[in-house]
Amino acid sequence: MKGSIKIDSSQCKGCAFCVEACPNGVIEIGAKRNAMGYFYAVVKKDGAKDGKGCTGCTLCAVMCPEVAIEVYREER
Amino acid sequence: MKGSIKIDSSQCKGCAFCVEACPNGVIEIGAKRNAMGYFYAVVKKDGAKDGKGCTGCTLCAVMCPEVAIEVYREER
Amino acid sequence: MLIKTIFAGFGGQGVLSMGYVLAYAAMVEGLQVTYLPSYGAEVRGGTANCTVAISNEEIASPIASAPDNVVVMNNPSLEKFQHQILTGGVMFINTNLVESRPVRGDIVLYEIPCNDLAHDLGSDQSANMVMLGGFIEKTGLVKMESVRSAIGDVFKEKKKAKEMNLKALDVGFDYMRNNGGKA
Amino acid sequence: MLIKTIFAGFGGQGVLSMGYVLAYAAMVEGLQVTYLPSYGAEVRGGTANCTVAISNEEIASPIASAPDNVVVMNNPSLEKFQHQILTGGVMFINTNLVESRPVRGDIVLYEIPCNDLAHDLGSDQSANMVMLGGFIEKTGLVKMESVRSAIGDVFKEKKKAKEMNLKALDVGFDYMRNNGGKA
Amino acid sequence: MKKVFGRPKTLKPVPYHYCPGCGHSLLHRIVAEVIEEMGVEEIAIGVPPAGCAVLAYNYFDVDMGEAAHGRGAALATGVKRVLPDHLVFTYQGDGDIAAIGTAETVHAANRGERITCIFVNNAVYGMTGGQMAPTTILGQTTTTSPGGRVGNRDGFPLNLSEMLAVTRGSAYIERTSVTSPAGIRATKKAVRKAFEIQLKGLGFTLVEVLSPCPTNLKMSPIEACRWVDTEMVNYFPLGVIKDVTAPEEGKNAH
Amino acid sequence: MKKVFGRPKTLKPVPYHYCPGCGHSLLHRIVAEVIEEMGVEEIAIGVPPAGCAVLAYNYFDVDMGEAAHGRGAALATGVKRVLPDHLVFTYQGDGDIAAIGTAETVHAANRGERITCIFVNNAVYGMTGGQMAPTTILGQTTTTSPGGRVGNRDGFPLNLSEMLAVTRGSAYIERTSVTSPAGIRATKKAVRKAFEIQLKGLGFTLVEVLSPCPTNLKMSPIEACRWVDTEMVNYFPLGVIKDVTAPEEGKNAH
Amino acid sequence: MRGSHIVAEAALRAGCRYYFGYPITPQNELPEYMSRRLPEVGGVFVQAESEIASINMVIGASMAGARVMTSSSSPGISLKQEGISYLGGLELPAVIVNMMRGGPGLGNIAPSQSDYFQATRGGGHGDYRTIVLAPASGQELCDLTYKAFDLADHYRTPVLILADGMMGQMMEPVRFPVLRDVGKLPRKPWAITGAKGRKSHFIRSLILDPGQMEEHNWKLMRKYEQIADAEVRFESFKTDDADLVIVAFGTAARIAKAAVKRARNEGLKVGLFRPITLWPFPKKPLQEVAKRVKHFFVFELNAGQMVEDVQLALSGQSDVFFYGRPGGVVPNPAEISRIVSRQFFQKEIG
Amino acid sequence: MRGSHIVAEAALRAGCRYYFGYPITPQNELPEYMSRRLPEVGGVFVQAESEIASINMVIGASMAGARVMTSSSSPGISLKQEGISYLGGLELPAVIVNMMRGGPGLGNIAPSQSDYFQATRGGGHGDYRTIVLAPASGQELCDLTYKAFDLADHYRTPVLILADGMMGQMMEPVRFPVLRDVGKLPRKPWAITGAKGRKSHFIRSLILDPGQMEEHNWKLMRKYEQIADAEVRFESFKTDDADLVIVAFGTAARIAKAAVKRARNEGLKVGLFRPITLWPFPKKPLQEVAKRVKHFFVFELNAGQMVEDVQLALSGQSDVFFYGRPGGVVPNPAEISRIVSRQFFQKEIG
Ligand SMILES: Cc1ncc(C[n+]2csc(CCOP(=O)(O)OP(=O)(O)O)c2C)c(N)n1
Ligand SMILES: Cc1ncc(C[n+]2csc(CCOP(=O)(O)OP(=O)(O)O)c2C)c(N)n1
Ligand code: SF4
Ligand code: SF4
Ligand code: SF4
Ligand code: SF4
Repeated sequence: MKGSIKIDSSQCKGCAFCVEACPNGVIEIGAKRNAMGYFYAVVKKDGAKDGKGCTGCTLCAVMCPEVAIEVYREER
Repeated sequence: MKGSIKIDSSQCKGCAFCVEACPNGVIEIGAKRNAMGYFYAVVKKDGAKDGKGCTGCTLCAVMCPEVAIEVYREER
Repeated sequence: MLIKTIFAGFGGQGVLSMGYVLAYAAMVEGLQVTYLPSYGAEVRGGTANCTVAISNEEIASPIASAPDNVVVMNNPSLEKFQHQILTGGVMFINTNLVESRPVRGDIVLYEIPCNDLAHDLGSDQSANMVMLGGFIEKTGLVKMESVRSAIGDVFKEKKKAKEMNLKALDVGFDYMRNNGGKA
Repeated sequence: MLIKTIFAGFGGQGVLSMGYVLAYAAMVEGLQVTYLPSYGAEVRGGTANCTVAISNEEIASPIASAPDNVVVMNNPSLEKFQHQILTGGVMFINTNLVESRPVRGDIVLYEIPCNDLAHDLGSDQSANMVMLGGFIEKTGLVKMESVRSAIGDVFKEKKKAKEMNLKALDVGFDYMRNNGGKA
Repeated sequence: MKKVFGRPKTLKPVPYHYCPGCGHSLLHRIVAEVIEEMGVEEIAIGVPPAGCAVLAYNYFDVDMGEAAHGRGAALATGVKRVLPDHLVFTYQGDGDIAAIGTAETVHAANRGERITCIFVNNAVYGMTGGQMAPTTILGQTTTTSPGGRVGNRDGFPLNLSEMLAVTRGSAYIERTSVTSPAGIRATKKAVRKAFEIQLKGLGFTLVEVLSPCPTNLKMSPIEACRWVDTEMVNYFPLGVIKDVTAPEEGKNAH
Repeated sequence: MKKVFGRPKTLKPVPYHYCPGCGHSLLHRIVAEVIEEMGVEEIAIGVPPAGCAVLAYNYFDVDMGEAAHGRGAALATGVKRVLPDHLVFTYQGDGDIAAIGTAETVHAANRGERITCIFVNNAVYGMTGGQMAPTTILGQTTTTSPGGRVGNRDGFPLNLSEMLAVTRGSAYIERTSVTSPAGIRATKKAVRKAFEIQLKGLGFTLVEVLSPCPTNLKMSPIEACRWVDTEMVNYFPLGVIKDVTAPEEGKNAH
Repeated sequence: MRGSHIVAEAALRAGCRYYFGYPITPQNELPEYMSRRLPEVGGVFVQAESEIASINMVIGASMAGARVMTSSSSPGISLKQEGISYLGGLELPAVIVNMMRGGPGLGNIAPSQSDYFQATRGGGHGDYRTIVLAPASGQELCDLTYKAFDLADHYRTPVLILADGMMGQMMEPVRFPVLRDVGKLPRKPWAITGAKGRKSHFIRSLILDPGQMEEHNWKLMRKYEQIADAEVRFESFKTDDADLVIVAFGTAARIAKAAVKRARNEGLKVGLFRPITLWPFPKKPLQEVAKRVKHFFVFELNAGQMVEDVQLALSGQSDVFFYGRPGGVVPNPAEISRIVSRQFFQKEIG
Repeated sequence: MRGSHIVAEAALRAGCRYYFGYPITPQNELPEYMSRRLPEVGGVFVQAESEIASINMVIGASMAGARVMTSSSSPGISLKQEGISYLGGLELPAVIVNMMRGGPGLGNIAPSQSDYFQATRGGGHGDYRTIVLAPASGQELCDLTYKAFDLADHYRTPVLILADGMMGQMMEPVRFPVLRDVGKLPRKPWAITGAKGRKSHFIRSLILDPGQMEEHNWKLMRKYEQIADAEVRFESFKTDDADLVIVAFGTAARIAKAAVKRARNEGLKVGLFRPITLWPFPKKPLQEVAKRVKHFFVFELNAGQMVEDVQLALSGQSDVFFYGRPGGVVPNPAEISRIVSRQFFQKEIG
């Protein structure tokens, strides 16, 4: 399955729950701060380590306290 | 065993707990009121029905809310 | 006219209903009336009393520090109220339970053996209404008719009690009329 | 002389200890001083700030509605305090986190990249002391010696933090001295 | 003949103000007897409630300090923290301890406060004239449950003792009654045990005593006792509810 | 691509004031999702506490009425008695519900009040800056237990949910956590079940949610979650504590 | 009907359908009456676990738009202070009855007026006020209770009925006003009743921003000024030609009135000024009286509380004498008229 | 040291070894300090489950003879009102700190003075008073707290320290008084400590007989009069030659003092009268000032509370202007001096 996520960087507080939750290692905490002063989460540039990428499993969004992640999945 | 009780009629409130508690039927509620207006407990004139009389078992006193009964027992 | 009466006795003697019925009767007659029970089960086992004030104009204070009439149903009440009653005031005594008599000579005394009379009626609890009957006979504060209708209303849901109370009322009234009751 | 300074930033940036150390240093010098932190964890996630007033006579109000100096460690603080500062007042800006600049032209501006300097020191948390060093250099409000002894006292039970903070203080002081820091 | 039963010395020679057949009267004597038998008159400090027992200080011949309604356990905490070697007990009715005083009691228990609560459960508010109590049983008529108590409208009978047993600080909790000589003996034993556990410093102790209130039940004293024995116990079963000194399996009976 | 996860409509599009990684944030979303999925936005009335969630009314897009500290269950009782067909829930922290609000909560449960309490247990007073809570675990350092909590001095961790299960009016009580996707799923299920039982009129319902407070635990958000999972659960075991709709043996799990 | 029952029945007729309370003497007859009557009219009676729970249930019911009431006596009212401050801050209508008893502490259950300060100055925290009504007869207990619900709803503010055990226990004949149709009471669009057909809203007293908090407080103050202008009530009895005026409220005023009559019989020109609203205090009407009268005699069943409001109103213009009986002793009219005569004599009045 | 810590440390030095409290902003630093320090000196800190539990623990500890303290902020103090009335009625010493915040209701945590009425008029039921001390500096926080314990013990009465969040948070250098030897504090024979070597006794506030209750109340009143005579404290700053005097306490007085200096710089003869005891209010000293000064300006961080005491003291003799900021806004000295100037101009003072 193929999916994708949108992280609203202005809402993210950098808790890293999504980083931990993602089974495919798609997300990381970036090096930039947002207006609130937090280093926010971003989708890794180089994709996940095993190359599988986002499957749209929603686990990151389920764990995101800030409701900062929207998840999209390819329709079948 | 032989015993005897002293009922302080001025303290008695006529609850009849002692009457019920006495295994030998020694006590009854009398026909006179005390200063507080209660019909108070007295030792039956004619003794208990089976003639056994007070054994000093203390059950009446144990049940007397007003601590109005003193119990004496023959020393052996 | 402003007449204040205190009814006093033990908790269970029905002194509060005595006063209540009187107050109710006065209301039936369209008089101004206040009824003030001693309140507070906050402390148990004490005496109970109530004050009824009857007047044809606005009543300032429902409290009677110097009552016109006092009805005493037990000894402690006699002790408590004999010094408060107005000179020339009237005291009613339940002779079955009150042994002593007031020391004051300036008050009128009526006696009535309420408990015996009620016992004879077969209703020990009606001693209070026996007293009320006697009280009405001597004070004429309200009409017997008004008291009867008051009892009818107050006990309307307890038919048996109503009947008994009406009977006891008459018994007391008659006793007082026939025996004078004067001490 | 009465100088009021506001230190402002995010909750975790150590703005309160910056002010506290300054206040402590002033006390060391025997000056009158008040220190008033914004308080109330009642609401989370906001900004924090504190006000330090230093004077040689009794201080009336510990609140600064028109501060002489403002130290801003983040953007929201800049927005909030740029309109309060006195004409001719001095603003210190942490350039690492504050992108915008005040619109007012009547204030003096000093800039210092606290986070970078602290990072280079290997102690990200000491950005606040870097700033304080720079602040002292430019304002000369108290002597460096006093600040050092204040840090010594305040962190006396946390030896490592103490060392780091002392170092950071010097780094900030030197940076300001060498680079002028003027915007 | 020898006197084998009389008034304990720690009960002042003063007539009670309680109604005929009231459980408070019995329980006062029991507590006084235990204090005397343990010889702790000089270190005992009692905390009377607002409730029919509000005048308890007139009867117990030990130091006493009156609490506001429901706050016995908090007040006793204050006393005990200052005088840790003393025997501190509260004496509280069901309204006092289980309604307005719920929080204070729960948290004293949870702190393992070394005090003893004597909890007189008579299923009704006595002092104020017979209103519904938290322990009023279902269907019971009171002046504020005129048609009989209905659980999911008025609240169910509350088992405070069982709730307190859940707290980690409670050491000993037992429920007894004073409606028979056997009940009185059990009550006395329980009070003594609670006091001993308190003095050993093992935690919070409480004895709940089912107690007749003939006046507000509108029954004769003996009928009131039978009502306790047959009706109340269905909701409030007698026995040890928690005992940290018991062998493992008996520690928490519920 | 289809959107498979987004903000629930009953959660206003407003950024939270909560700290990074705070359990309140997660739980708000969960409750909002349940309200939306059940389609009860129009009959839902929420009661926020004094606590970090004091501003909850800024986030939930349903009618809300703020309670004084600890009085959520009493306030909700007032609302529910006037609007018996509405869905009434409180949202309360551990200090709010299990310290100052103990009595109100216990008695709402005992009345079988048809409300739902969402009880956020983060083992600490968040809003006021990290003081000891009734649920602080033994040895845990807080600003008012600087040397770590000692049970028989400061009180033990209080199992409010287990206590409430003792009341006859409670219908459903479950303890979950929001520290993992599984915990979040369980929480959502529990909240939904509680709401359903409330609307069926079966009695008092409560969901206790173990929740990280990274700020006052002085841990990273992820560390805080692990602490909840490994330390807190020793005192507050997860699972259904009471469920009157369960088959006989499961009714009262404790 | 006794006073407590009068209050209860009047509340019912005013459309009150919710009562939350906790027993305390001397007002138990009120909840007892409610427990019987409310279910008959489709209302709800809840005996709460405490006074604190009651007042918070009241807050909830009021938020939900209902006419709601609680009652207690002095110590219980102290416990409600936080809640009353909330009602004030939240601008919620509610009627609270205090049948005062002797204090401080547990005190006793005799009639007293020693909660005047608490009632009129706000025993709770913050700048708020409650309308305080002080009935002095059975009929007034009825009428003021009935009115209280309208006032509460109209101004969105808590209203306190301040009476005492004597008022609560005393039986006097009363004519009751008509039963209000609950369905026809004015709507409360601000209530929280579920966001159906409208946007969701909330009710809260937390206002973090000091500027906004201040605005809210001034808004409250403006409302209180409005009330002070419009809702002052008092009785003036024989003050027109009086040389001395007794100021008293509630039970004390009843006694004072009889004392006035006695004094008049003795030829002393005495009058009575009886505040019916204690807050707002009838300041201007009293000042009017003071234009003619130079001697005032404040009589209270406490150690001196309302006397401050009298002094504030008269601000040194007239001479104010205070006589109080704190603790539950209710003096008789003779005692008061005796003291009045003494005043006449000592001050060479008249 | 910040204000809350100063209070805590001063209490400790005064011999306070027992603290019972419940968290609330803005005074949490006080219990936090106590939780650390008390065990070090053999004392006991208990975080209670509520404000109500705390105040009742305080009652218990006080009954047992200890020096004991609790602290809270506005809503929490409202919850303590029943207990404070008990302390008053029971004649028990205790020290209670109120770091006021904005109200009513939940309000906010900004500095406020809106609990003046509650503090000085008794927010609880019955005729009782508490001594109320209003510090305006770090040093005074220290000295008045220290003194409070002596006053409480001496008069057997609760003493309230009335400050606000600003005072509690603010750090100022302080010189602390000596540590009292707890063993050498005056004995309390009335305490309940176990009937060892003496007859048992009890402490209670229930007094069923109205006559006795009245006697008790008059006894309390006599004590209060004694306190009013002996314990009045105030600061008079530049009032000698003033044309206008600002009356303010606590935080407001600090600001007012700066305003006075500003006004003096402008040549306006302004002074400051600062009550330090709010109850007993320094009535006579203020009357003394009023012999020379005809214009008074009352400044409070509330909607107008102490102003009543000022009016009562001046009883119409002088002109009283009120300026208030309720809700937590703390104005700066410039604002106050501006209003003072306006007064001078409008009233053609000086
Ligand atoms: C704050 C407060 N609320 C209410 C009361 C009135 N009050 C006194 S005792 C009592 C309840 C008595 O019932 P319980 O505790 O069961 O004791 P009992 O009289 O039955 O022994 C109440 C409600 C009070 N004194 N103080
Ligand atoms: C009567 C009263 N007492 C105290 C407070 C202060 N207070 C606000 S929230 C809170 C406790 C917060 O802790 P918790 O309930 O656990 O919620 P959290 O903030 O952790 O979510 C306290 C003590 C208050 N607002 N009102
Ligand atoms: S879970 Fe949400 S808030 Fe946390 S890091 Fe990821 S996107 Fe940011
Ligand atoms: S038990 Fe005591 S009070 Fe009761 S009847 Fe017997 S002697 Fe009297
Ligand atoms: S009312 Fe009940 S509890 Fe109170 S004294 Fe009488 S019998 Fe005992
Ligand atoms: S303090 Fe704790 S509970 Fe409060 S918002 Fe922050 S993380 Fe959440």
